[in-house]
Amino acid sequence: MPWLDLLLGFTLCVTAGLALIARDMFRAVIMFIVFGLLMAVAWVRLQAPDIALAEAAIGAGLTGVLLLDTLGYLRRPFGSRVDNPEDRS
Amino acid sequence: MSGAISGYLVFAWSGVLLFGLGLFGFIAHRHIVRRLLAFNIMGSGVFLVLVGLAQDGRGVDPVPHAMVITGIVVAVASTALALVVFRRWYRASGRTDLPEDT
Amino acid sequence: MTEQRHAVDRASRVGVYLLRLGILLAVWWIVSGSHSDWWFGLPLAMVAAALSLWLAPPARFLLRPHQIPQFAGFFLWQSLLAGWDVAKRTLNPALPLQPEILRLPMALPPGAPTWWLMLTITLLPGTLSVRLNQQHVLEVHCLDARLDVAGSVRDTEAHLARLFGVQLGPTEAGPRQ
Amino acid sequence: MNGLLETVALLLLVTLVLGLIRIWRGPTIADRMLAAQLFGTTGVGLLLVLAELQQIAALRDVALVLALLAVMAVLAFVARVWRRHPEDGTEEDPPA
Amino acid sequence: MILRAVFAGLLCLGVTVALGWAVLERPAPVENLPERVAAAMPESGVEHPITAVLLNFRSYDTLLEIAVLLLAVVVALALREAQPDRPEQMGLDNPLLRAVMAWLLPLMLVVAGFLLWAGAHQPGGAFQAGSVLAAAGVLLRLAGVTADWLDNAVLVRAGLALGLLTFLGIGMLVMLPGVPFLTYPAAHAGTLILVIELTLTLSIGLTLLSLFRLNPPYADDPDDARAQEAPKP
Amino acid sequence: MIGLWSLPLLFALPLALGILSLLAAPAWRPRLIFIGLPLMAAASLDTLAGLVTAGPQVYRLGDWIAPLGINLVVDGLAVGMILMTTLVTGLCALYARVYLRNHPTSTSFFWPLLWFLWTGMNGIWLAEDIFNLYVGLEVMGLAAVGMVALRATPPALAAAMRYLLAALLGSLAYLLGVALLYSAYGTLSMAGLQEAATSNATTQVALALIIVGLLLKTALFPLHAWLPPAHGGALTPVSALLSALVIKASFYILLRMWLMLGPEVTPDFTAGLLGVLGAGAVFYGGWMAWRQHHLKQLVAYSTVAQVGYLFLFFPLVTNTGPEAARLAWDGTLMMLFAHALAKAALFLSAGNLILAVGSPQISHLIGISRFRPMSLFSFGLAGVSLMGLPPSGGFTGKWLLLHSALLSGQWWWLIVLFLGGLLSAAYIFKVFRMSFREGPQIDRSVTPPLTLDVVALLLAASAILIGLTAHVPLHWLRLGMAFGAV
Amino acid sequence: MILIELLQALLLLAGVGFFLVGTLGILRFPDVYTRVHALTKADNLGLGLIVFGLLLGAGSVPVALKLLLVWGLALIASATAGYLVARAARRRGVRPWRARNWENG
Repeated sequence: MPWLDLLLGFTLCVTAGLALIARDMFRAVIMFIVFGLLMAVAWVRLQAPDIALAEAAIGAGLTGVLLLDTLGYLRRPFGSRVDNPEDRS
Repeated sequence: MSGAISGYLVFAWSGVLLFGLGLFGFIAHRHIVRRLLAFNIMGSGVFLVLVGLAQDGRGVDPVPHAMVITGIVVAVASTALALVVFRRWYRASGRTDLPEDT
Repeated sequence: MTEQRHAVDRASRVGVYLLRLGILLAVWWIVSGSHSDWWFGLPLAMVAAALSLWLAPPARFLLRPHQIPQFAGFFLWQSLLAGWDVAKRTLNPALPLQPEILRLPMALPPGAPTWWLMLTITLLPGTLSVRLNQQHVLEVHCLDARLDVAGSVRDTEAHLARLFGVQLGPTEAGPRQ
Repeated sequence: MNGLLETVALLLLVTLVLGLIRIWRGPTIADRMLAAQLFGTTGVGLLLVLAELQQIAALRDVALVLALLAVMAVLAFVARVWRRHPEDGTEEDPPA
Repeated sequence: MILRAVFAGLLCLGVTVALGWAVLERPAPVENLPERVAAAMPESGVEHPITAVLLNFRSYDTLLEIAVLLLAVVVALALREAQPDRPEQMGLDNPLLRAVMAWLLPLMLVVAGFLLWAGAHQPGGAFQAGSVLAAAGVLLRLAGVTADWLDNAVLVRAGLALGLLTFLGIGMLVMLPGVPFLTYPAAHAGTLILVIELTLTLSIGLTLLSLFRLNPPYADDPDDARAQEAPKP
Repeated sequence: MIGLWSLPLLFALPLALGILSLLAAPAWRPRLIFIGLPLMAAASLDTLAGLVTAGPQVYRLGDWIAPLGINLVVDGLAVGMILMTTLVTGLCALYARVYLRNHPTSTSFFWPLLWFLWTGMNGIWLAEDIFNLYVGLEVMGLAAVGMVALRATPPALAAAMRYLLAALLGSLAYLLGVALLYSAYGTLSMAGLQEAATSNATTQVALALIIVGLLLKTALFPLHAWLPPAHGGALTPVSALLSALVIKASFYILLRMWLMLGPEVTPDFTAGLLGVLGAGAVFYGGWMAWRQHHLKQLVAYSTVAQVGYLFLFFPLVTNTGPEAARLAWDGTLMMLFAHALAKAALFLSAGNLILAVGSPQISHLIGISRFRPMSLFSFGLAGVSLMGLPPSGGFTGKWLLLHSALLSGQWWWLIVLFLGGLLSAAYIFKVFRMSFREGPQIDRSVTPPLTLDVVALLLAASAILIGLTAHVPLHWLRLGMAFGAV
Repeated sequence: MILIELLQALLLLAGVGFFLVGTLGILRFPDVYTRVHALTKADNLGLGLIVFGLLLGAGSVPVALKLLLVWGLALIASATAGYLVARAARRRGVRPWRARNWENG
């Protein structure tokens, strides 16, 4: 059994799902960037280095930056209630 | 479908799931950026199906690879265009979703 | 007078340009592998070298090639220690951390040596450069204040000074917490 | 050798999955960003191992591109997202 | 809202199941396109099958794809002109960052060039090279380095159009002997494809960068540019 | 080989002009049409001449044979669409040149977008490769979205956003269908698929995805929500182009897909379902159009309704006799062409009326009949075709469909045709009633430039004319492989 | 030969181990600054060990140098990223976490 591929496919679905259900926008975008990175690895497993190159530059790079830039534009108080776990209690 | 599952087919199945998940996100969410994320995830799912299915049992096929590269370019262009329009819309209206979508 | 200086400047620019061109050609050779085409690589490296010159005009500091192996050895050993240190702390159930932010005046001259220092100490055991202010004082976050952080930073500074062939400036001894 | 490489690749992927927890838990956005940066480095390692495993030299180029662009997301984050409110000067992430 | 989620869930479940069914029941294809590609490779002018498909066998798709990319920029330009913006927000003007960029960017340029050159015989090509180029530009902006020529609208537009115009021009020029559009003569196919790829790389890089730049930016955070490395009281 | 030069010009020329007009100074952008329009007209007519003299042709791009390379197909249907595109786009361009003078310079980006749109549409009409169709759809779709957003007002931006999301979803569904088809048959060429395709789950799911994706882009009844804001809110020439041509592109692909695969591989109820949805669109669209208070919204909802008629094609050609199928083919295409011309005319004349009274509200049209008889006349002429009154193109189309329905025994579609006509009459007369009513005196009616009125009148007159001379275009349209079965 | 393979295996596994440690560190460490430590140190050592492990099996000099180049770039990237995040955190006034028994506060 191709365990590596199975785990990769599973992780892809998990990151995609998390990116979609995250309530915090920033969390969703970071999950999406990670998803892009995993897609690049998936293309490698599919013997498609050309697509992996494109995905690495685009999916994990430019699209992520565009989305982050948009988040900065939205200027919302992004999640994160505390900076210091000490203060959490 | 006999014998062991090939690695390619695993990704085709992941692609199917990704498309389903993305479709759910695309319909269920109202925030435009989230819908764009969902769109991109759906797109990735389609690309995985395209390459994974075509290669299953037949080996590497350059034609879907080229198609996926084209598809990625189109997806990037669409996403970027959508973000441009979205930012204008956000600046003009202060909303992150579309008006009738409440 | 000014013309003369100009000429000197230009000569040094050409020198720096050629140096960077050489480095970039080496990179081209590394990247493109066994069957590299020089007719494509050379113009490309020339453009890239010009870009590099535009981004970073010739600096006063040059690496001394013969010092590189020694510095590399120091760096590799220290990063091994750094990884080991973090691993020990992570795997210890008690999580023995006593973080602190220290302020260390820099002895290295401003410019490339300082940048190298800031990047290097971030990779070295227990230290992380946080901020450099206009008085040339570096804020360092350390993982465990019980270690001799200032000492190891000074050590790194000495190594870098040798690498760049510069004199260390005067600093007050010890951290100024 | 291939068995070893495959194990290494699998373990690296497991590491990635563990890293997902930090992205999900946060608690600050900077932590999420750091975990994503970690993903980048691990991904580079994974690609290099896969290049050896699958005998595709071009995968090293993919790793190279990934390493070159690794700093971009963090930079975009620091420069564009994690900043003060321009209007009132308040922090977006108040320390509790 | 809940109704909407339930509806979406059911729909997606249905679609996924249908897709799964389609995947399971799929017949084995008769046509073998990879074989045809392999057979036609000697006439394509390049050694890498994907580049051959993208820029020779199915180059018409690529031509239209570049048009899509350009279109996005046209819309961004139009919207920008419709609502003029405050000065563009640059990035983080940090000296260390600049020093790192000064080393990183020439490397990126070399790697982009390599990807372009590699496209002829191994993975790589205009689009990948263009994306790396664009990423270099984005990094430059995020590191707060200004490039005056990017504010020169005419120059930028010429750069945007260059790739597509060259592609189109070559596609039309080769028709002179009386062959269909985009039929490269086998002897010169390699050179023509390289010229197309070279110009496409520049245009794609500039296009992607423009898509990043033309998003309406917010005005400078005064606190960001000036107080960079000032000591904290 | 026909049109060796003129055929690639059909998409290469607008692409080149699009780039040039992007490079040109804003003032020069509209002037490019004086080079472009004659050339495009010549290329289109040359293609028609080639078709008529040499019959249908296949053009092999890059000189590669089909599954490897991309083929273009030149048959009656494709050439018909090309000619209609040239006519409508050309007239809309003339209209826009005058219309946009009073708009901010940022709207001069209309011109590059127009040329790109034209490239995309001609690319679609000629395409024979299903992936190439996807790329063509994207070119056209993004250009259309850009045109909607051109106004940059909040409603326009929201409409553009909604349109974009719908278009993207539609394209992805289409692309997934293409992926499934490729995995099952290993080819992207329509001819190859037609040969190889068999009825099995993969083909059915793929076709279902393709159909749903295209329905979304065509804005058939339950999937129409994006259309009224986009078409009703855009600049007038943009509305005309979108309603007349752009939604026809996805219908056109659907038509070709159906003729290629549909009846053989889909379950029997599919065609009926499409017909029912079409009927729903006719009723719902007509009803909603009648309820609108904004003139352009009314016209936009009228598009939702009129699209419905086109979908009667599917039940009428599936499992019916050859004569009924031929009539349905003729009727549907006649409806398509008549609607394209009439809807463009309706939008343009509505735009003229809005210019005249300075308000988009229908209630503000009171008494306009005395000031702007010509605009109102074009509006009415186009309305005649939409209602399906003789001697318009709409009438001919409906008449042919009616015969086809009777011949195939599916009499229930007659109700749709009849009630649809009544609803169209209701909303057209709603506008007329208002304009002929004598209300409080308006004396500040603006006189729009003559060109605007002339262009609208020309289009409206063509919608009538095409009904009178229907047999000529219908003969050309039957040329070729598209409907070889009949 | 067998010795080299053994060494390679050792290096690769150690590399993975450090990646795991780095990830655990990011999970366990209490605040942004300490997590940057985990990120920059353990991970780069992990990547370094993997690179050296692969280096032993690299067929040619350019390949070996390319591996080193990738590692160098990753080093620069994570050092820069770590510095940027730490600096931004400091400028925003994020206070470093302190151990409870640390009385010098």
